Amino acid sequence: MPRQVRKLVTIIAEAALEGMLLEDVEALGAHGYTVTEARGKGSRGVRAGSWEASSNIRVEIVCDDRTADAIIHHVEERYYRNFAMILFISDVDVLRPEKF
Amino acid sequence: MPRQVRKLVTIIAEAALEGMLLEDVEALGAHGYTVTEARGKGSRGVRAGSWEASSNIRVEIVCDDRTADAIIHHVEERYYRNFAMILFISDVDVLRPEKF
Amino acid sequence: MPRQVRKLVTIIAEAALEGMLLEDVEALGAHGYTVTEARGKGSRGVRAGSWEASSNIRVEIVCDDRTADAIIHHVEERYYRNFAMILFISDVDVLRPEKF
Amino acid sequence: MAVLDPVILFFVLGVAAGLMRSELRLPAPVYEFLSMVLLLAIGLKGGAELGRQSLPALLPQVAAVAAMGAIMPLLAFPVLHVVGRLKRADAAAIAAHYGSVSVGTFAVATAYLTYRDIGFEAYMPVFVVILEIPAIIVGVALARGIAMETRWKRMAHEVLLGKSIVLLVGGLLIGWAVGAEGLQPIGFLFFDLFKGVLALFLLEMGLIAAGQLGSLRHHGPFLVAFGLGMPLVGAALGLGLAAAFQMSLGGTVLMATLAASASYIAVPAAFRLIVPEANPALSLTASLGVTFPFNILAGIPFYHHLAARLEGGL
Amino acid sequence: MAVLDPVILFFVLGVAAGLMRSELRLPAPVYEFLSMVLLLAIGLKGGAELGRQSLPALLPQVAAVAAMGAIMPLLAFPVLHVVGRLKRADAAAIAAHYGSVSVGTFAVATAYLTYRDIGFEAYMPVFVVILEIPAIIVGVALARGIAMETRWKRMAHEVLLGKSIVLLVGGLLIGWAVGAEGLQPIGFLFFDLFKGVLALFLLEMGLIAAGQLGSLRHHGPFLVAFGLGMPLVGAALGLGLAAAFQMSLGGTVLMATLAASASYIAVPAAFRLIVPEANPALSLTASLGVTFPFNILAGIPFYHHLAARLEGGL
Amino acid sequence: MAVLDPVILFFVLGVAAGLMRSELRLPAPVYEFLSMVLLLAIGLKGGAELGRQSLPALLPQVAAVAAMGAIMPLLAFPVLHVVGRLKRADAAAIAAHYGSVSVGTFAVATAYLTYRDIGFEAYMPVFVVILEIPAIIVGVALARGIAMETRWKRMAHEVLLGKSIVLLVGGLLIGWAVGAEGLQPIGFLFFDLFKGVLALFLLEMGLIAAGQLGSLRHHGPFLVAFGLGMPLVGAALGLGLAAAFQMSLGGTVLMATLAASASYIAVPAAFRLIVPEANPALSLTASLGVTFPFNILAGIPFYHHLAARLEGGL
Ligand SMILES: Nc1ncnc2c1ncn2[C@@H]1O[C@H](COP(=O)(O)O)[C@@H](O)[C@H]1O
Ligand SMILES: Nc1ncnc2c1ncn2[C@@H]1O[C@H](COP(=O)(O)O)[C@@H](O)[C@H]1O
Ligand SMILES: Nc1ncnc2c1ncn2[C@@H]1O[C@H](COP(=O)(O)O)[C@@H](O)[C@H]1O
Ligand code: NA
Ligand code: NA
Ligand code: NA
Repeated sequence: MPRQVRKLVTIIAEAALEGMLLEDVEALGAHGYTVTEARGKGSRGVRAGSWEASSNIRVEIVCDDRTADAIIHHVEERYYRNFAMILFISDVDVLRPEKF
Repeated sequence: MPRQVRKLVTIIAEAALEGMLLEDVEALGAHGYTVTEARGKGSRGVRAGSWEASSNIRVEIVCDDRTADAIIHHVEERYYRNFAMILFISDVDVLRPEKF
Repeated sequence: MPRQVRKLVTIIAEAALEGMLLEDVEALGAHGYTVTEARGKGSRGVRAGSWEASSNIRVEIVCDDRTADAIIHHVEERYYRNFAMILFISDVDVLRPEKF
Repeated sequence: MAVLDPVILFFVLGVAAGLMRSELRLPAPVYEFLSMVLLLAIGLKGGAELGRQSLPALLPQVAAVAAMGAIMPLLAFPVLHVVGRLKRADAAAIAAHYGSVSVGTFAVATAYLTYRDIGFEAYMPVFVVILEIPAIIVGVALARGIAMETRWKRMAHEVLLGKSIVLLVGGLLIGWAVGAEGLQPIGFLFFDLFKGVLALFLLEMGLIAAGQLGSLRHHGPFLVAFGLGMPLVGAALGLGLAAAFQMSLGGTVLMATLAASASYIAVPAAFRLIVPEANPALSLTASLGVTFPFNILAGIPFYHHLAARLEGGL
Repeated sequence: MAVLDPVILFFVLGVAAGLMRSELRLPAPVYEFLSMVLLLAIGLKGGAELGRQSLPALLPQVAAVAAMGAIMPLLAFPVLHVVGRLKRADAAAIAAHYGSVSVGTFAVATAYLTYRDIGFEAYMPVFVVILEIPAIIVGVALARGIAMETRWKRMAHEVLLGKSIVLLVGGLLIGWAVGAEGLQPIGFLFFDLFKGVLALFLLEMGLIAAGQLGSLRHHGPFLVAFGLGMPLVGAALGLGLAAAFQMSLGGTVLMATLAASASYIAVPAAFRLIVPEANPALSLTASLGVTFPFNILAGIPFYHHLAARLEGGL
Repeated sequence: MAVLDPVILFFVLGVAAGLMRSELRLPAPVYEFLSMVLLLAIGLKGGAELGRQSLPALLPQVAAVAAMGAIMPLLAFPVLHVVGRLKRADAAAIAAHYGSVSVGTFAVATAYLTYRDIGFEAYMPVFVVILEIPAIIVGVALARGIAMETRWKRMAHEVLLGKSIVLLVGGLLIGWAVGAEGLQPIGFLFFDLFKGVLALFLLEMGLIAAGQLGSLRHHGPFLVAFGLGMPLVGAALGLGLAAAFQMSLGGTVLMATLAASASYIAVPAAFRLIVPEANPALSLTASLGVTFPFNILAGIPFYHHLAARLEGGL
């Protein structure tokens, strides 16, 4: 199969956001997402994951450029100010470009 | 140490595949792999991770180009059609290229 | 927001290292890190994650080039010889470059 | 039923919470832990009783039960394939689910009987083990034919060494080796806590079942009809078998329940690897979304009613 | 106190281990599991008792308790906003935490009373449920005003279908449906193990509380003062209410404890999504780092002392 | 042994399932939870008994036990380094494992004795704590010499604040503070469930031990010989010490078992950070793959036999 380049958007955020964030991501056109449990430290201190209020999630979304831009823009507008989170983007090769 | 470029192959797949997939990955020449528990959503619906049949795994393999190609080809042939899964590839720098 | 390129340093290491490693990473200038639980296989055999001595952690650090180099150098010097671990580096785009 | 069985109400709570999209969920490791305790408890109890039985005397029953497990998928398959127009692999997979058993349903039925002080043949867990396997073999053969290059070896491994069989058989053997008295020191965990553990397990099962209900819409009324009808066919077979072996009232209820129940652990796991072209959403929707709730809420009392009439001389 | 309550000592052990930076921690899924058992147990016990009550007779008390939950944030808000100079959103959030309740604190208080053989109105868990909600509504209104485009619907969902409410209410309903006797088969898990489960839960609470102490330094003495003072105000209200309704000694202690306690599950979860500009570090530091330990270690015995004097005719 | 101890059979089940490559495994958080309950239970029970002892009278025994813990690695090291030709660090690490103790083995031994109604000095858990530490210090000194820039401070932190010591010591203190009667409300969890929890714990230990057996092939027969021989040396020391202090039959068995057992939690964790050049595969293979199963299956009954003969006047 021919490979094609897509965006991998990775969001690490406080677990409380999960429901809202994933709804938004889908609404913005992503065809899927993957979530893993995480903990960490950042500007808002240690988030040790020992209970809900201190847990993070790590969300990955493989999508096309346009969807990536929409997600990034939305997260920036809506969540950056008030929530513990980071977001980063990279390029990945995929085999079934129509899937993402 | 000098850095060298290797492939990072990331596979997100239903947990039932774990045993078979990892055996194959090793047989195809990978020197190692890393697994984390995951959940998510894709073309086959929500996989919430609440029990085995709905859990995903996220497998990472750092390897040379040839091994990456072998893995990608094999996964495509063998698993794409019938299993919930995605695969993507990117370039990463490593320090001990002989290790991968 | 303008995007800027930063380094994503990923370290997969035996869980026993967590405390020491994260202390070092912070001391070397990282502004944050994210940890997920992992298992895997490599040159030191299977690490199945069934109990502490056989568990891995997967640490991600988004940082500038200088910090990445410091972390890489330190890990190489201090941990490579005696610990089960791998490290790889890639470029990622971030939105709030001052954060990393 | 003079009073409601609290254990069932936990299932109802789970379904309700799931349907209302509550964020409630049992952590996956805890769910797995509770399942393990249930499987071991069932095995241990059955094994302790086995010690008191003459094993050869059980052989005919074991053979008959195994045959029943092999026959049920053969009955179900044409219905699914021809009437339901499901693809060969899907029909075979669903058929296998219904030939096999649900340990959770069995546990609820034993709790149901204990709650009503109705005794039963204590070696019934042996039949749970026996029933797990033949349906898988028949199902795979239905999907692929016998002359295939199926990976039978991997299948044997998957089925015989799957979590549930190992725990059931391990429990049986340990119970058999130490006897009822020998089990006493571990009885607090495996017997006294049994119903509490079952309650929490059913809470999560309710949440899972509610999750399956969503996919019912996609798969149409045929699956619902099959998921309600097939248990009745199974129950009839089970009642017949129990009558043939002159089992007690409780044993008859359990036999009907076993036959009426559909697997959602061992069979899906095996089919995923051996017949991966079968769509697991179909079989799990039927098994977990329709048959499990039906058996728990209505089936078991109904089989009880039937068994009582049967005993009463019809 | 003739003898020490072991349950409290587990909390102390957790705090000590946390302060000495031990690596001890309860795995997150286990902590969640223990919380679920506690919530269900409290609900079940209260529900079983409800069956024996005339519900209409309880309505005035329920209304009064709900009013108390709405009034407490109104008392706390000006103190936090004006005296403490906290931002509007932060003041509102903290106020809501203190108007609501801590189920963990309630559990410790019931253990405290049982340990001393002091009876109490067994329907108290109903008040736990009732108190969870009004403070959140008042707090959100304080933060945003009422005429806002607040997502009330999402809030209702978050609050009413949050894990703790579902388990408490679910437990109440199941307990009410089957009655005390019906609960017996699951009593080993939910009642006999209650104190052991509470002990392990408090061990982790101690570790979490110790973690919060670090952030106390940043947030200055005002939060500490508020975290110690507000429970006393709440306790006074609770004592008054209990006196008005002529509750028993134990019920009076529980009412004071409920009013004195501050939420750390339902309220933070709701505010995170509805009023995200409120800094959760502030409210959790006060609630978990100051008020929870204070109530557990000193508050409950003190409220007991006060209630005894009140009963003794002052 | 009139009857088989079910607890041991769970270990056998785990080993068998592991060797047959079953997918069975206890989720990691559950394994951790069960370990925590065991450690706390052992501590609590010992602590409750401590209250009845005159502590000064125990001091000589404590000192002797600590000395034994320091001497055992000194005996083992030359064998490992010279006879076994292991690298200095590896020899030191293994030596330290065998000087320290396995809490799991101790728990099985207490279950073994209780199962046979054999009493023992109830303060034995104190010795478990005492034995954990000296061997680590001696082992590190053997690996590095004393005049080193070893990070003693980090080591002290790792060792003294490691999970197992904190739970054991915490349990001891709580038990000592509240006494046997005070522990009663939490006794269901920590005492009644003890054997069931131990059974599940041993199931997972069996799976882990089976996993270690694979690496036995790589490390040759020397490790096996050492893993079988060193416990006997330890047991002899333990028996001698118990005789010197005129301990009861049960106490003698426990003392022999403690000395014969090898650490697999505290020591590996400490060495990983302090002497990381030691290969953990070597020490864990010996400790978990050889010595733990040996002690569980054959050692404890054998030490019982020896202790009985010793008591009987030899
Ligand atoms: N530089 C970083 N590298 C990796 N992860 C980070 C970094 N900064 C923050 N994080 C993660 O993002 C979460 C929220 O970050 P913050 O909003 O900065 O507190 C943290 O708990 C970490 O898990
Ligand atoms: N676009 C996507 N981005 C990230 N993860 C995805 C995406 N699509 C699917 N996945 C993951 O891959 C799993 C299987 O996908 P699927 O086969 O499409 O159902 C899902 O459960 C997700 O965890
Ligand atoms: N080639 C690889 N690709 C991905 N992960 C690896 C690879 N090699 C090693 N690992 C991970 O790093 C851990 C330590 O590796 P090692 O030091 O080689 O035993 C393993 O347990 C794996 O989780
Ligand atoms: Na069936
Ligand atoms: Na309050
Ligand atoms: Na020893």
